[in-house]
Amino acid sequence: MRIGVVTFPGSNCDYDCYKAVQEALGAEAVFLWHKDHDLGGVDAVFLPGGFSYGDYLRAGAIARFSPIMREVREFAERGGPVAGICNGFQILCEAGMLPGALIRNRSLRFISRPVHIRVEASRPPFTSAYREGQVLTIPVAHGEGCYVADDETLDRLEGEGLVAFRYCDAAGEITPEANANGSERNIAGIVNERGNVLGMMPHPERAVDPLLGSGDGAGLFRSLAEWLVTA
Amino acid sequence: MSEYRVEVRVVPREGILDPQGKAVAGALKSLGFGGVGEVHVGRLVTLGLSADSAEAAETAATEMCRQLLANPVTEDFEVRVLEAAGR
Amino acid sequence: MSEYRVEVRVVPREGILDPQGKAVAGALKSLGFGGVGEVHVGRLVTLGLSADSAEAAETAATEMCRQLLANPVTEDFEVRVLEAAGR
Amino acid sequence: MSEFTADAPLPRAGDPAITPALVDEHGLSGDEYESILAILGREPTFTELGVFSAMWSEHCGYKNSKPLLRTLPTTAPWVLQGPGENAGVIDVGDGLAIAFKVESHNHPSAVEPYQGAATGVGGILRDVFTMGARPVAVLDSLRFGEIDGPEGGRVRYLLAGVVKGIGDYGNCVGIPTVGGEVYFDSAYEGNPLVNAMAIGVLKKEELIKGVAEGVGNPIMAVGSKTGRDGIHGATFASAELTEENQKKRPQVQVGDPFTEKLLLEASLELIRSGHIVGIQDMGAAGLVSSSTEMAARSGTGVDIEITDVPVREPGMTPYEILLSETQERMLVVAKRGHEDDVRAILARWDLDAATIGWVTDTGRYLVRENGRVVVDIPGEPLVDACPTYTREGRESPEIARLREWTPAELRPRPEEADPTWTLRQLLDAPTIASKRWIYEQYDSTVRTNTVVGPGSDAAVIRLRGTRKAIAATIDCNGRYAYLNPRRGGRIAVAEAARNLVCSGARPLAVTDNLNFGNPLKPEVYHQLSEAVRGIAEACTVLQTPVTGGNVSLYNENPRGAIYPTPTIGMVGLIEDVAHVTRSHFEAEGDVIVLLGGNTGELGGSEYLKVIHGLVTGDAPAIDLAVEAALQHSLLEAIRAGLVRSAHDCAEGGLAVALAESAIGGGGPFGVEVDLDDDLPTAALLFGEAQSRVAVSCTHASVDALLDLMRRRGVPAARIGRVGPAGGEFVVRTRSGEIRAPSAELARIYESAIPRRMEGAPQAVDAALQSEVSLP
Ligand SMILES: Nc1ncnc2c1ncn2[C@@H]1O[C@H](COP(=O)(O)OP(=O)(O)O)[C@@H](O)[C@H]1O
Ligand SMILES: [Mg+2]
Repeated sequence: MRIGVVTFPGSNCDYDCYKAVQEALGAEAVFLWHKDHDLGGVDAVFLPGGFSYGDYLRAGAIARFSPIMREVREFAERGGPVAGICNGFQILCEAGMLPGALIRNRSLRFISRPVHIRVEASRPPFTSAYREGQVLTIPVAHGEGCYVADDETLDRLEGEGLVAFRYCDAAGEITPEANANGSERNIAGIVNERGNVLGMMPHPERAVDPLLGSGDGAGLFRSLAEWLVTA
Repeated sequence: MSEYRVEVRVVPREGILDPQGKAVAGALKSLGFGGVGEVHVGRLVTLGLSADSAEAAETAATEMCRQLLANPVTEDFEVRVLEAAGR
Repeated sequence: MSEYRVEVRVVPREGILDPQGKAVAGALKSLGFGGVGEVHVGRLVTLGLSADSAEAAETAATEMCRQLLANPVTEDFEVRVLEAAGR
Repeated sequence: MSEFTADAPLPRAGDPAITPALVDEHGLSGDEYESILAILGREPTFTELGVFSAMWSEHCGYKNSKPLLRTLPTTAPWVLQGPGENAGVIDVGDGLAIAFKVESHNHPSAVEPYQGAATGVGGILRDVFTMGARPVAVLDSLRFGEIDGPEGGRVRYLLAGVVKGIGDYGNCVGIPTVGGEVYFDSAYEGNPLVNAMAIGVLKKEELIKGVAEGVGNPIMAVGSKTGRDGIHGATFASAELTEENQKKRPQVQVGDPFTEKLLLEASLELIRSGHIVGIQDMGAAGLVSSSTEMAARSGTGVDIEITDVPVREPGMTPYEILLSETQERMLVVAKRGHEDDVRAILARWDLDAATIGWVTDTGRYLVRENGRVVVDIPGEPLVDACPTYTREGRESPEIARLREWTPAELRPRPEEADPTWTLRQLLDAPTIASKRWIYEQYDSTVRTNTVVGPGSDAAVIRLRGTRKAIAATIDCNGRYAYLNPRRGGRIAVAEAARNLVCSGARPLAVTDNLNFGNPLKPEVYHQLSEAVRGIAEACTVLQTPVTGGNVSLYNENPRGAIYPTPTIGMVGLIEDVAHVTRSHFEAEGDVIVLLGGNTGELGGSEYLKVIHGLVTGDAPAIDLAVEAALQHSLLEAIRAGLVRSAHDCAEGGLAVALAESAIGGGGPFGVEVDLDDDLPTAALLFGEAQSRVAVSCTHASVDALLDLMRRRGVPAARIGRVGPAGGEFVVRTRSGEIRAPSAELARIYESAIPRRMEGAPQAVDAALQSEVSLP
């Protein structure tokens, strides 16, 4: 099992992701450079958090043109698992690989804190190790994480069970107070129709070691590991 | 080839959440400004562009918006080619 | 009292580093757009404003820029009052 | 390598003539100008005058503070690099070392809070990674005017702008901001303080210095192109903030954290590559100070061709290029013949490098413009002959009088009959209240090493691949230093160390930021010299040498000097992450033990300020031997596993400390405490006596804990127990009682700053105006 972690100029969670893959997924992790033209035969790809190209103009707007993104798109079209975390989610939306967009938090402030998210769909390759309705504690750290899309898109995402995570309170209730960044319908993460492309704002790679406050993110990496051995 | 100053106006699409616009409206009211209605905060991109004609410049800039300067999901844009920047 | 649409353009002051403009210029070039010169990214604030006259609207908007919409240290601004928004 | 020419530089066309007025404008005294003439043996050119004025400014030359700084203890077996380098470095074992330093950006932040604070973080990060260390944490120490005061609007704008500036920069570069402090007091109106501290980790063998060694080695400019940013920023930072230069508004420096991130990665790669011999940030006074300091450290000279420096704007003069403070630039001395390897590494990160000169053996600071010499100064005197002054110090009699105040003079307010009311007032005071609104704008968990982030006594960062962690804090109570500078200096050090020990760490070393007023005023110089004396005394007793720091003088507003504010940043080592301890209660039924003795002191307390509008009395007494005993014993107890939580008593005294311990963590917990000291209730509950820590422990370990303290001669008293989550907060004295639902106290503590900031137009203002230049 080899897992690729893409480094864009300005990525700053690439190393965290790399370590999480080794520690929580127990797989070989390799860095993929944004200028690369192949994925070096990896079995899954992570687009990590950070501020690619400074997030200038719009988060993820410039990164999506990196040479590596063509490979990532084709890999995803062949059904390969691709997860975008935080800035990675923003890049996937900008690249049109996931619907909708991430705009400035309603508070206009950057938010950094552990939040509760509810698992909305337990499915491979990324969330099968979780129970549906399970409440996770995972840190968020972003200034542009407010998920928006037009109503049909939102209805379709919900109708087809493509919402992966929602912001919730400790009891798992979906409330406005629990909606960390003001996202439409408390959406914290979504997948594409095939389910092999995931985008989420919270940082599972920061929640794989209880010493740092929570181990709830490990399930995402375990799900992927299971899927890769059976696939 | 002549030099043009092109101005690209990118504004949040009608009906899409505009947290900045909302916040600014609120702030203006609490600063005591009366008669303030809808407020929207967008982006203004100005660029120097050398092209064969104003039309060519406009076509290029429009393509830049499609590809990069505006987000098709959340933003509308408008391109204006200004008088050839004297150079 | 009539309704005006006011447009406020805020741009980084001449000579001040504009990292965002730099990044966008770079991106446009690497996308293969030719002839791109200086790029600057500013803010475009549009607001509905009811005032007695276009002059009054302009005065108010200018004051809004001073107090809120523009940074006196790093930015320049320009206020334009557009045709009374038909309402 | 270009030939060395001997002919003296001629003035350039368009250079102003050197007049006394011009010399004065450059902040140089008549005597200083005389020594310049002596050093050169001729009149300086305009460019040379600029060079001297930058190098001999307070900021670079430490004119007024050097003699005092020499009195600080700076050595210990674990100190690898003391003051004088870009950052101090200490050994933490396992082949690892910690580089850390604090820097102020007070004046730039007063003019443009967002950019001022952002570029402050950028500068301190560069100081750390130019030592070969990867930055792992940032802390910030902030001072503003009264948020509720007449200047409240400006204060909100400054607070929102500074916090967003620090956040946007650190968040983008990807370094967690894990701790800090904020005080609000009218003394800082018009002159906020913004101090930022950065900490980095390196392998001992990868330590590199800012040196220009090896005659013939190329000097390369790396990173952003040079523009006209903040020209004379360094001298500006050393001049009083008057209405005048408020209006003058020197070009503010704009931060580009994205370029900084690229520089960070490229620099660390360069340092490991072995292609370079030295590297330094082009910080204050840009190219001049970096090149002269690098040469001075290695006793070499430099020969720079100014037209080879990549510039952002046309028509820049040598004067402007030398003094520009454009951010995100580094000066690198490469190994001769390795320029292309250096360029290759930088190109990978989309950065350019230009060879702008050479290291020479002439010891001279030589700058050319198209080969023609425009600056030719002997390097050694330029750096070391900077005149230093021991000014006259005299305490202001008013302050001496304030110290004579005693609690006996106090007229209690009727509401104080119920100390619960008093506690509510204090928990709602911005200086005491939760800083969550601030630190939640900082990414505190990126890099996945943050064991304890903001919200406890000190931050804790694990050292991957070991059982160890480092703890860090930054502290200073300027009001104490105002009332009694020597005690204030001692207490700042003692509180910082106490915060580290409460977290399970052994304090190792200090970086200090001396924020003071105009040193030419005898009462200010008195504060400076006395505070430094206090710091030196405490650092000696607590064995925490000073490895570096920063001096920021002329912090004055039209109404006078700020409180003397000697901010102390401190780093400590946790031998085993199992020892990590937090300030919050952890479980119902745990026993609460107070270490240290209560006194009747009220002087300089937050209580006097908030409840009575008084800043008076003497700062709390502090016995450094007692403090040391407390800290050693507490650390011993923590390592023995006897302690569940530990929180030092600081602003607001024992009652606030207990409330903070109850509110945080899994709580809010109820509390059941009885205090039978024979002291007035207000003094007992809210007095700020030093050397006290409120700890909690299990029933099983309380006897062992008390016994250990008895053997160590540390006063320790069992004062109560932790109640159920959501329970009542009850603290009884002989004559009074605090009683309130802990949830209500938590609400007051948590909402104090948000309710003052939410929807405040100034907050929106700050949020907006960053849009143009930063994400
Ligand atoms: N400006 C700030 N940035 C980050 N964290 C902060 C800031 N101000 C306060 N904090 C955090 O809030 C907590 C309380 O701060 P403080 O009252 O100074 O604690 P103490 O009195 O124990 O030093 C600490 O964990 C501190 O790190
Ligand atoms: Mg403190």
